[in-house]
Formats: sequence, structure tokens, C-alpha cells
Amino acid sequence: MMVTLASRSDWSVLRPLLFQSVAQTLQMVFITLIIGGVLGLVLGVVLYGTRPGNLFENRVVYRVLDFLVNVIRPIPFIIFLAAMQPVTVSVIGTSIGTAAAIFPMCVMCTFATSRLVEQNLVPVDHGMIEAARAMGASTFTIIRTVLIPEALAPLILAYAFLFVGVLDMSAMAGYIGGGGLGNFAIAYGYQKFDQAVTWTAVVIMIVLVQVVQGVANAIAKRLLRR
Amino acid sequence: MMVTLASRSDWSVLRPLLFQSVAQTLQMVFITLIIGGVLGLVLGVVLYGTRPGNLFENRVVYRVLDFLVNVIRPIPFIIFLAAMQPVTVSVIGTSIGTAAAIFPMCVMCTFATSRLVEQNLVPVDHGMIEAARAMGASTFTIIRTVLIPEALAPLILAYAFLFVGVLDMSAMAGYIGGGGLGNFAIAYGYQKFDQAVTWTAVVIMIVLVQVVQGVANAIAKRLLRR
Amino acid sequence: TKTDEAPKGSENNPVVIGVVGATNPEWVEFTKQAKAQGVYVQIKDFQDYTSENPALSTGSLDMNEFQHLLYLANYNVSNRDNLQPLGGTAIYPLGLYSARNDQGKPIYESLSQIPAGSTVAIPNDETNQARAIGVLRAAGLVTLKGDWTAFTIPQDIDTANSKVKVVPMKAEQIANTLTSDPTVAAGVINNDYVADAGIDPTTAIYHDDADSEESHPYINIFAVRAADIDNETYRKCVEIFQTKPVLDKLQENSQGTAVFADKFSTKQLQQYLQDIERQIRSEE
Amino acid sequence: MTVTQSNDPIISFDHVVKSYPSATAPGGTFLAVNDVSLDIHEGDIFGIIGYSGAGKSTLVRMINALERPTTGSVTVMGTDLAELSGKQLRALRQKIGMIFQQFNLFSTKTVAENVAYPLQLDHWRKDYQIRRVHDLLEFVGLLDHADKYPSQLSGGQKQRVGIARALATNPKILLADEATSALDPQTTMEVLELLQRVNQKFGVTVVLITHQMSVVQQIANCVAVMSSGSVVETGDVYDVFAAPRDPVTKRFIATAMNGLPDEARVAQMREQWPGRLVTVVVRQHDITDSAGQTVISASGQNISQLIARYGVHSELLYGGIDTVRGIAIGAITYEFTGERAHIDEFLAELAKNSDVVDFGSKDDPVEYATAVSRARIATPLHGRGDENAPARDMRGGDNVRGEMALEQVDDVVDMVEDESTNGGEQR
Amino acid sequence: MTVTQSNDPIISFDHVVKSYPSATAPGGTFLAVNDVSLDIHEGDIFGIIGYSGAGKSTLVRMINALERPTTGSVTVMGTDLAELSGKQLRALRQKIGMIFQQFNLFSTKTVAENVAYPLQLDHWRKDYQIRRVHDLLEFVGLLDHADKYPSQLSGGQKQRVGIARALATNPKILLADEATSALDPQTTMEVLELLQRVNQKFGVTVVLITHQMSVVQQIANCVAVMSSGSVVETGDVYDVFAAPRDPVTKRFIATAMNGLPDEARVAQMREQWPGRLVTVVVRQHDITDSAGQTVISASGQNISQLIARYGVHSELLYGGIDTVRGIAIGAITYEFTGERAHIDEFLAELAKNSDVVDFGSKDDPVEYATAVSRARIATPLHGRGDENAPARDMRGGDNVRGEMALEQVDDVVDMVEDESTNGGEQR
Ligand SMILES: Nc1ncnc2c1ncn2[C@@H]1O[C@H](COP(=O)(O)OP(=O)(O)OP(=O)(O)O)[C@@H](O)[C@H]1O
Ligand SMILES: Nc1ncnc2c1ncn2[C@@H]1O[C@H](COP(=O)(O)OP(=O)(O)OP(=O)(O)O)[C@@H](O)[C@H]1O
Ligand code: MET
Ligand SMILES: [Mg+2]
Ligand SMILES: [Mg+2]
Repeated sequence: MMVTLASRSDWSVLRPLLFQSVAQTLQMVFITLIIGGVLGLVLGVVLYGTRPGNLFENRVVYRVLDFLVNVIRPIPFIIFLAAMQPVTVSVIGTSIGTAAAIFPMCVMCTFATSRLVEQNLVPVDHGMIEAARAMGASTFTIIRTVLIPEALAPLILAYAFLFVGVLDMSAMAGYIGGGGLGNFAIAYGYQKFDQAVTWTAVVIMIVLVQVVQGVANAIAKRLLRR
Repeated sequence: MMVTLASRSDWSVLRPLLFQSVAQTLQMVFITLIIGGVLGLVLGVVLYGTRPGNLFENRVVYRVLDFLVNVIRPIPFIIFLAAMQPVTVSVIGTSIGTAAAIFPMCVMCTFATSRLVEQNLVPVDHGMIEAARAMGASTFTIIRTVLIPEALAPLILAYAFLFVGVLDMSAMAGYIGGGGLGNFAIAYGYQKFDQAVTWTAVVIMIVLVQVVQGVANAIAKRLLRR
Repeated sequence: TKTDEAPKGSENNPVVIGVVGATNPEWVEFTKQAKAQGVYVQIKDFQDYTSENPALSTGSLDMNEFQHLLYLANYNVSNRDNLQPLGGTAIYPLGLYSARNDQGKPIYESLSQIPAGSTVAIPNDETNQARAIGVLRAAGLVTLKGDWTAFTIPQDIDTANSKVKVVPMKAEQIANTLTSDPTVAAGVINNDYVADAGIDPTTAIYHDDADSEESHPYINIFAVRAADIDNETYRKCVEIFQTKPVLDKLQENSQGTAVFADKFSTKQLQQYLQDIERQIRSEE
Repeated sequence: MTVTQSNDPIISFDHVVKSYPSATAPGGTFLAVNDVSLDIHEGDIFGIIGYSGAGKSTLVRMINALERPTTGSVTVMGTDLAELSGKQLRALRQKIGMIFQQFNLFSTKTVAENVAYPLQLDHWRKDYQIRRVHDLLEFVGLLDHADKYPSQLSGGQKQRVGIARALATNPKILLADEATSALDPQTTMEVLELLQRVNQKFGVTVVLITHQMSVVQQIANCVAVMSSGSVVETGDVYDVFAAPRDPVTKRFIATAMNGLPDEARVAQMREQWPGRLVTVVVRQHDITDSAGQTVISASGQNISQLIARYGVHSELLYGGIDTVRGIAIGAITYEFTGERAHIDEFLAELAKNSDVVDFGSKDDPVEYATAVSRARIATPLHGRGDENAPARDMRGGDNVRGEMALEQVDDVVDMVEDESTNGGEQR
Repeated sequence: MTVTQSNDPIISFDHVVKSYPSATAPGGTFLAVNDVSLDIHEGDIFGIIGYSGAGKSTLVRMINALERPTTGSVTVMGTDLAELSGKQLRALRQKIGMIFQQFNLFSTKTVAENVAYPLQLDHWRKDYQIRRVHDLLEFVGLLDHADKYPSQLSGGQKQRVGIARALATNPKILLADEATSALDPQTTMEVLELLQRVNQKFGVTVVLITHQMSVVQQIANCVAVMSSGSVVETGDVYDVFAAPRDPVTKRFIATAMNGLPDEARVAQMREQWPGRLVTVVVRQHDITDSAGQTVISASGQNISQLIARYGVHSELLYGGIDTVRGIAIGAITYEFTGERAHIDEFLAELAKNSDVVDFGSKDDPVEYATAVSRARIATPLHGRGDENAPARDMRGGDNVRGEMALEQVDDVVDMVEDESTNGGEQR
């Protein structure tokens, strides 16, 4: 597409808004990644562990969780946002604004993360888990000290992947007045056909992702020295 | 949320539209998954292989591809859809409709897939790759006969994960007149405040996902007998 | 390209029209009527407003009907494009609605009941956002730092001297918010969503005037490429839309709030568009 | 070294069976461990030997419940493992160190972190951990490699990390699954010395799977021989080595003793040394059973006197005398030359107090199988004539098949040598 | 078995160095292989021995370019590996089979699929593949396990799959990195026989890393001894075994020979057998160098005659005679009793044609180190008095440290026995 960089918009108005959007996005993405990331890690470990043949194999729990994750994940986020509104209000106190966007984002992120975590734990060598078991480590200790460290490199890459997913979700925060960079790009750029505004916001998002992925790659590389 | 199942909408109009939407979604999702999945597999293998220390280590190629993937992925899909329009027209002949939605979906899916593939190849034991190398296998043969088969179980799960992602993307096809289930849920249900319509479409999507995930789990379990 | 040989409007080469809400009764009726008159149309449904004009411009659509003149003017100026209005359909008033309690009853009956410092939700798309701020200003709920324009944004509001705060959000989300969110007192809801949300349009606390000179920028129109301004088939489509059976369906869907805009000629509409475009350019 | 054994075994297998779904017959089962009952006493160094795939690892992995028996019970330190709660089992496992056949090192932990891991589980004070890890790594010679990751180590280095890790918390029981297979002889020796030392000093019970007979000889006091999932022979190491009863045991021990020449070797020697070839079994002591009865008497102790007395001319050709728990046993092969009758007389005298295998001379040879069958000595590996060898059933038919298959392989090799070009063409 | 050697080596290392970043000194380098020059000829069975971590695997992995030398060059079948294109290298690799120390089986392929893999790479016809896989699996005794996955196999079974896979395509060179470490003695024997057979029948060159001296003895014709990255000794197996020069070699061979008793054993024997303890070295032949010069002469061949002639009373206590490439070498320890002067005279006569280690009698003992240093025999493992042993530098300081560290470990064990309760309390 041809990008017309001369902007018709008034940057003196947009600039503070852009800064605010960056702050909102960072807030949404990082809070979501931390809360949803941790909960998703827990859920993912449980999904992995209850899988037939694994650490605490439990067919019923696995079936139920697997089903639940598959129920939540396919719901288009905008519909999920609307459907969650009553819950959001009772948890956050309001259904509009940045904080209100974070809650459904966390829920969705938890479920998405759990799948990626499950997937990345699957290839961990059973021999090491067995070694820890033989030393008398409890299941929780094994998860904490063997399973997760052994899968850490791909897990870090999975979280980098999720970062983009969450950023994408945060673009929908605008629907409920949550602001953010994605909304900035869409509302002040895309919907107004102002390429300069659109791409300014997009470039900031790209830079964010480059930084996060760069850090993730560096960590993964260190971890992969093994 | 309270779901009011009594629909105010005219189902005689909606029913054929729903069938059409299911067909459109299946078309979009499967074509995207096949084309984007294959291209993403290729790109992911190249990303993995060019990583420092890997099969065809190439710092420059890795850096460039890594950067490129990180440029494309953070672009909100709706903006990407708009930005791709001129390219879509020159490739597909039109910028609206289901076919026109599939093209940018394939592109985005390729990039997303590549990251997941890369991530899932990372833990493959180097010993096996070395064994194949020692037997005189070419890089391509190693990828085809060792690398991918060894990572197949988590890869299958990754594709199941992607299925949801692509389904999500397909919900945006409505923005360019592409229809589909997501659009059906949003345009005729959500935007018209008709819960029955919304959840009919969402439930179909959930069923689709349950089936795909169920198949993926079954395959992964078989593969994990090792 | 394979259907190029068949004449436009025939079964093998229907007129492709981009709209928002293809299942609305007026489009169902329109399709029926057109077919009866030997014109085959294909209604392409879009989820929001951004793709229809580019699609028309590139030839993926033959016509579109979803926007008012202001939106089109803004699009033309932004994209150095030259899409033209072929005929009018309707003008919809924009209303302010109160939050509702559990029984679905409005909490506030009049402007004066809206508490100072409360939050009002407005649509977040550019033209409707500006128009909504205009409504609030006219209602005395906000004060602007300068004059109102068709592109006023929330940052132009003088918050210190305004009675309420505004929160822009996706237009269709506002009705939901009015019933479920205790922190929102009222919302400006685009008429498209009022009826769907089960709100009685007559309960609006305040709305702008759809029948005045000031409302001309908000005339919804059929748009075509400039080269097609004299296309007979397209003109016939507009005429079919402007017949009673179709307009009745449209009015039914808007619960009587729409003001028909079939009286404006193509030339008139083109003139309005040109005026608005000039204004927009001069503002830059 | 004599080990005091308490009456109650520290580890006891009672009719233990472990079955897997059969790989060949769908729906059938394969018995990896087949009805094993076995007692291991506190302070034992208990060796387990047997063919590859015999079920040794499976059996040992049941001691710390990494594997659960399909039927039967395993009792460790007085408690039936099946009755332990998760917590009790973990407490028990902390008292059992294990060296894995495949090492199972944590790939994302350094050498030092691997060794420290069980100490952390045991909540050692940090400074003790550091000191302990240092000393263990010094012992296994990996101090300089403390910060490396397993992938940066050689095979033997990995195994040594596994050894250090298993010893870290001073376990009461040590399970060593081929703990020295990747080590050079000197390092092996030193590791074995350590095992012996912890056994003697702290009474650690060691269960030792090994393919190296010399390892059993050197440090074990008891041994069990497994074949096709069953324990076919078990007892005091000296008894078993000196007088193996089961054909499988005989084969294994033959490889360790190197005392008796195999058939090919005898044939070869006959070419070079045409005189009377005689193998004399050497046993330093009588072997007594638990009741004190002499089962097998000493042998070969007066050979030099007899040689001197009879004045026969002798050449020392082949043999081995090795010590099993400090007592020499073995066999030596001589060529005796001289007058036939004189040698016969000498041999008759020798046979009074010794086991003698008379292969005859080049001119008057005794058939190998006949000669060997007369003596009480472990049958050597190549003595395939042994009719007592059990038909290898399907279940355990898992060892190298030897000659027949070999010929076939060669045939295929030949065939393929001719065909591979064709194969290449038809790509 | 005599191997005809062509003049050009099939594998040649020329001043090869392989360095890794140092784990201890940041920025420094660690030489895993240090300036190795070595020729391996076509048809050789070339054994490589050395301490764990000496660089054996690293060296061998350079033959098929899995590892590239940091400096120096490796020439295989006449071409410098550094000069090969990717395609040429792949073609070369197809002619080189490799058995990996860690097996490296494909975990998602069955046993049969693992073995078929190189055949597929070589584009064999499907029916030949099936037949070949069948025969190979029959040979390694895994026919019944053909459809299992590696995780369902025992350690030895995995190794046998690796062996079958490496042999599948009839390679010209076979690299075997501890190919029998997980196998029982009988299976080991049979695998070695197969290696010997393919070597003799098809002239396959075998490079064999092993810790089992007996393996080298049995089938290798040449041997190289590695220590700290360098090849410290290389040559014909018989030469090296019979007359090891480097202290490392001596130590290794001592463990294989079991001929010479170690110091503890001598002390123990002295208690039981108070007479004159003498070890006689046995060498069946003179050892000649390549020029035909006698380097070391035969030994111990006339001992029985001398015993008879002098009429000294003798007891056979300890020893081992083993064959290295079909020639017996070893040592036997006797107790001689009788008149001191008579025995001295006898020993003097014996020493004329034999290497004799005189440990003296209980009343008049000769110090172990002194006794041993007089003889031309490999120093046994426990003879740590050996001053010639090189100080183990940091780079190669990688072997078990023995006594000192052991004591420290015990100390820690003691310390911890006391402290672990405290440790437990402070959780
Ligand atoms: N990637 C690496 N990084 C650092 N050091 C390494 C790496 N790989 C091997 N080494 C070191 O190189 C040395 C030689 O390793 P190598 O595997 O060749 O030993 P080896 O002789 O085969 O020993 P073993 O008999 O134990 O298998 C070892 O000290 C090892 O720690
Ligand atoms: N998960 C499994 N499924 C099927 N069979 C198995 C499984 N695990 C082990 N076996 C089989 O059980 C038998 C015993 O295996 P085990 O590992 O105990 O042998 P081992 O005596 O330790 O042999 P090695 O000396 O080769 O290590 C083998 O034949 C093996 O193939
Ligand atoms: N139907 C809408 C209105 O008049 C058009 C908005 S402009 C894209 O409110
Ligand atoms: Mg085993
Ligand atoms: Mg090695």
C-alpha cells in the first residue's frame, strides 16, 4: 500500500494521546502477561500433568479442562468482551476503560497460555523427571525445579509469541474505551484514513515486539547452551 | 451474562446465511491453515535452522527473517487487512469477499506459524540430527525425516492452537465483506444484541475447535508412545 | 473478469453493493424488488465503515450504501479519491439515552437529572464521535475549548467547564454498557443500534435534528465511482430503493426516527459533497 | 571383609512380576520380570548380571517404585512399597540413591547444580551443599567441569556426574545400574573402591547391575543371575563363581575367568604345541556350603611339586587365575612333553587333588566337548556344544543369535553389494 | 589373521587440534584434542583407549566431520575433509557407519524403522530393505522387538539397534564409540566377532573406542592411547600390550592383564604364604619392532623345567595369561619355599630368560615399588608409587583423584551425618 506520510491530523493534539496510548498498552499488555501468564502456566502444567501417562495423570480432570479451554478460546474476543461485561463489573467495578479491558484479557490470555505451556512441556525427557522422582522430589518440586527449567527456552519463546497475541487483544480495548496503541492506530489512523498516524502507532508496536522478541531470543539462546 | 435465547431476528433470512457462513469459515480456515501452515512450516524451519548453532546456521538470514516476522506479526489484523488491499487486488483480483480475506490471512498465518514451528523444533535432541548427518542425509532430508517427525506431537498441538488463531482472524473477514461465522456472530448477533444468534454461531465455532483439538490430542498421544 | 461479457445487472453479472447490515429488512426488500424489475443485485455485508470506499474505488464494488456525505467527503479528501453520491436514502438523528436499571427502565428522565461529573459514552468512529460531542454540547453537558467542527475530538472538550466526562467506545458497545455498567450515566447511541438493543427511540433524553439545514452532511447516500455517475443500471437501483415498499421497511427498522432523503437530486448531493470537501481542505 | 547380615532383608522381592503389552502378539503380554523372589540384606553389595534385556533394570527400578510390579510385592526397609503414601514414599526415596543406566542428568543444570539437586531436596545448609558438591566433584575428577552443562561433557564424565549425584545425600541404599559402563578401567576401579568404602564404613547396601564380571568379582558379596525375566541363580559370589550351576551363569563366568581356552584356541595351540595339552583348574580353597560341607575341593595347588617330582617337561601356554573375594580361582593350560606313559601317570596323580581337563596331544587329541564335560569348571563362552543350554524361548529370545544369522547377514551383504547399484539406478 | 595394509592411510589426522572455550578460565580455551597426528590404514581394526574425557569421541567424530578441527586437517579416503562440498561430504558419510556412545536412536521411529533409515537414504529397493532389516535384527537378537520404540527397550537393546543401524549399508569405515559398553559379555563377544568378520570379509576399516581392554586385545590390530587430548602411544596392539612405554598405557594394560598383583594383594598374600613371592612374566614370543629387531624377548617359557630342575617347592597363587592377537602374555605369581640360597640360585637362572619380579619373603620382604621397578611389565593400577606418572595438569585433570579426595568425601559424609538434622530443622 502507498503510505502517505504527510499527516492531516493535528499532532499537537495527538502527541499526548499517543503517549497515553503507549502507557495504556504497556499497562494492559504487561499486567495481562503477568497475571494471565502465571495462571496460564499453572493451567498448562495441570493440563500437561493430567495428560494420560504423565506426572499426575487424571483422565477426568484432563477431559474437563481440555474441554473448558476449547470452549473459551474460540469465542471472538469482541464477543467475549461483551459476554464478560457483568463479570468484569463485579470484579473491577466498571466495564469500561483500561482496567476493565485487562480483566477479560487476562482470562483469555490464561487459556491461550495454558495451551502453549502444555505443548512445550510435552517434549521434556521423562528420564529427568524420573531422576527427580527417584530422589524423592514431590510433584510440585519436580514441576518447579525440573519440568519448567527444562522447557524454559521454548517457554520463553512461547511467551514472546503470546506477547504479540496480547498486543493484538489490547487493540480491541478501544471497543470498551480502553484506549491503547492499537485503538490509536485504528481510531485516529485507520478509520480516518491517516496513514501517518496509523503507521506511527504500528511502528511503535513493532519496536515493542522486536525488543521483547530480541530479549526472548537472547535468553533462549543462553538457556540452550546445554 | 444472561443469554436471552428467544431470538428477535428473522431466522428464515438468517438460516441460509448461517449455512453460508459455516461454509465460508471452513473455506477460509482450512485454506489458510493449509497454505499458511505449509509456508509457515517452511519459514519456521528456516528460522530454526539458521539459528546460531543449528543445522544451517546463518546469522544474517536469521536476523533478517526474525526481524521480518516481528514486523508483520504485531500489525493489528484489521490494519494489515487494509494495508494489504492493493496486493490482494493484484493477487486475487478483488479486495473484498471471502477469497480476498484468505490472502492476508495466509500471509499472517505464515508468520505466526513460523514462530510456533521454530519454538517446537528448538527442543529436538541434537543427537538424532547428528546421527542422520553422520549417515549422509542432506539437510532437507534431515528436516523431512528426523526434525519434523521428532517434533510432530507438539507441532500437531501447535497447529490445533493455530486453528483457533485463524478462526479468530476469520472473524475479521467481515470487515472486507468476507462473511464467515465470526462475522455472523458479530454482525447479526452481537451488533444487533441478539444473544441467540451470537451464541449459535459461537457454539458452532466451539464445536469446530473441540473436534480439531480432539483429533490433535489423539494424534499427539499416538505419537508420544515413544 | 469472467462475467464482464454479461451486462451489468443481469443474473451472471449482478450489481455488487456494499452495505453494513445486509439482513436489515430494507435490503431484503430491495433485493426482492430489484429482481422483480429485472435487476440482479448482490448485497455485500461489511462489519464496519472502513473497507467499503476503498473496495468501491478499486472496482471490487459497484456501489455502496452505508455512509453519510460527511464521511464520504472525509474519505475523498484523505485519500485524494473522487467517489460521488448518486442518490440519498435517509438521515438518522443521533440521540442521548440514559443508563437503565435492572428492570430495563431508564434511570434518568431528563438532562437535568444527569449528575455532574458522571460519565457519558460516545461512539469512537471519527464522524459519529464529533457528531455526538455536538449533541452533548447542544444539550449543555460539555463545553468546547473552541468551535465545534465535523471533526471535533474529546480532547477539544474543556473538561474543567463541562458537566460530564466522555468515554469514546465502539458504537455497538454503548447500549450494552448502559445496562450493565454502574459507572456510566448515559450514552449517545447511533440509531442503527437503538432498536436492536431493545431501546425505545422515543425515550431519548436528547437528540439532534434530522430535518434541518445542519443535518445535510448526515444524508446517507448511494456512492459510486465518478465515472459511473450516469450509469443507468445504478440509477435504476437508487430509484428502486427510493420506492415505498423499501423505504417502509427502512422506516420500520428505525422505528420511525429516520427522515427520508429521497428528495435530493444527484446534482444537489454532489454540490453538498463539494462544499463539505472544500471546508475540510480549508481546515487543514 | 566380611559383612554382617541382619536377619531381615533390607530389600525383598516376593513373587514379583512385571508385564508389558506384547510387541509381537497384540493383546498378549510380555513378562519383563517373571516371578522373582529375592532377598537383599543390609550391608550387601549385591550384583545382578544377565543378558541384555533380561529384566535387570526393570527389577531394580522397582526398589524405589519407579516401576510398580504388575503382581507380587516389593518390601524395602521393612515396608511394603504398595502401602506407602506419597509422602512416605518420597521420604523413603530420599534414602535411596540411584545411578541411571542412561545417566538422566538435568540438561539445563550445570554439573555442580546437578550434584547439588538432591542436597537441596534434603534441605542442606547452603555452605554444606557447596562443600559437599566440591568434595564429590573432586572425587569424581570433575572439579574443573563444575560449571559445564551435560551436553558439554564426554560420556564418562556424564556418568561420573550421575555417580556423584547419587552419592550426594549419603543414601542407605545405592542402586547402580551399570554405573561404570562408560568409564575407563582406572576410573572404574576407583569408583568401585568408593562403593566398597561407603559400604564398609556406612553400611550402605549397594545393588549393582553390571555386565562387567570383574566388577562383581571385585566388590560384590552376593550375586543374582537373571535370564528372560527370571533369577536363575543366586548366592554368595564365591560359590556362584567357583561352581556355577545354571548354563547362563556358566557362560557369563567363563568370560570373566578366561581360564579355559575355547575350542578354536585349543585347535590353534595344538598346531603350535604338539604335546599333551592339559588345563589344570586352580582353586585355592575348598568351597563349602552354608552348612560347612565341602562342595567342591581345592584344586591345582600341588602342580609344581608334581611337575618337579615327575620331571615332566612343561610349557605354560594359557590361563588365568583371578581372585573372587580374595580367593584365587582359575585355570592354567600347559603343554607336557615326554613319554606318554610317564605323563599319563603324572596326570593321574595330579587329578587326585585337582580338576584336570585333558585335551590330548596333536597325534591323539581328545574332542573338546568330551574333555570339557569331564571337568567341574564353568563352560567357556564358545563352548556352544553345551546341550544344557536352554532353548531360548521367544520371550527371552533376545540375545545375539550368532553364527546362523551372521551368515545370513553376510549373504545379504553379498546380495546387496551386487544390487545396490541397481537400487541406485531405480531412484 | 593378518591384515594387508595398503600404503596410503584410509584415515589420516595431521596436527589436529580441537578447542572449546574454557569452562574455568573465561576467554581461555580448552584443548579437547591436542595436536594429534595419526594414520589408520585400510583394513585396520584400530582401537582407541584412554581415560574418560581424554578426547576419544571428539577425535573420532572428526572422521565423518561431525566435528571440525580447530586447526590441522583430517584426510579420509584420500580427500581432505575441509575441501569437500556438501554433496561430496554426504557421499563420503554414506560410506562411514557410526555407532554412537549415546546411541542417538530416532525416538519416533520403531526399531525396524531406525535400522531401515540408512537404507532409505541409500535408496535401496523396498524388498531388499525389508530383508536386510530382518537379517540385521535377527543378528542382534531384536526380531521380536522390531515394532517397539526406543523408549521401550533396555539399554543394551538400544545399543544393539545402534549397531544394526551402523552396519546396515555395508560401510567402508565403521566408527564404533563404545559400541559394546551396555552389552553383556556374550553379546559383546558376538558383536566383536561380527566386527572381525566384516573386517576380514569386506575389508571394512573399524575404528573402535573402548574402555574394555579385552575388546582391544581380542580384535584390534593397532591401538592408540589418548591422554589429555594427545595420543601418547600408538602402534601394533601386541607391541603396545607387551611393552607399554607410556605410564598411562601401563596403567590401562595392567587392568587388562591382571597378571601382576597390586601392593595390597602382595601384602595379603605374604600373610598367607610366608615363602618367597615371585611374579614371573610370561611372553610366548620375542617382540620385534618393524625393522625385525628384537625389542623385548620372550619370558617365562622355561619356568616349569627350571622348577623341576632345581626341585624348589612352588605354589601357584595368582596370575593371568592372556592372548593378545593370538600370542600369550601375562604373569604368574608363585610362592617358592626351600633353602634361601637354593632359591636365589634358581631365581638367578630363571631371570636369565625371563622377567622376574621378586617380592622377597615375609621375613625379608622387598618393597613393592622397588620390586616392580626392576621388571619390564606394565605397572598395575594400584602402583601409585610410580614417579614417572605425569602430574595431571588442569586440562586433563579429569580422572578420579583417589585416596585424598575420598577421605575428604568421607569427612563430609561424617560431617553431614551430624549436621543433616540441623539442616532439616532450619528449613
Ligand atoms: N561442547 C563442549 N564444550 C566444552 N568442552 C567439551 C565439549 N565437548 C566435549 N568437551 C570436553 O572435551 C573433552 C573430550 O571429550 P570427549 O567426549 O572426546 O572424551 P572421551 O575421550 O570420548 O571420553 P569418554 O570416554 O568419557 O567418552 C572432555 O573433557 C569434555 O569435557
Ligand atoms: N515400556 C516397555 N514396553 C515394552 N517392553 C519393555 C518396556 N520397557 C522395557 N521393556 C522390555 O523389558 C525387558 C527388560 O528390560 P530391562 O531394561 O529391565 O533389561 P535389562 O536387563 O536392564 O537390559 P540391559 O542390560 O540391556 O539394560 C526388555 O526386553 C525390554 O525390551
Ligand atoms: N448510518 C450512519 C449514520 O448516519 C452512517 C455513518 S457514516 C459511515 O449514522
Ligand atoms: Mg538395563
Ligand atoms: Mg566418549
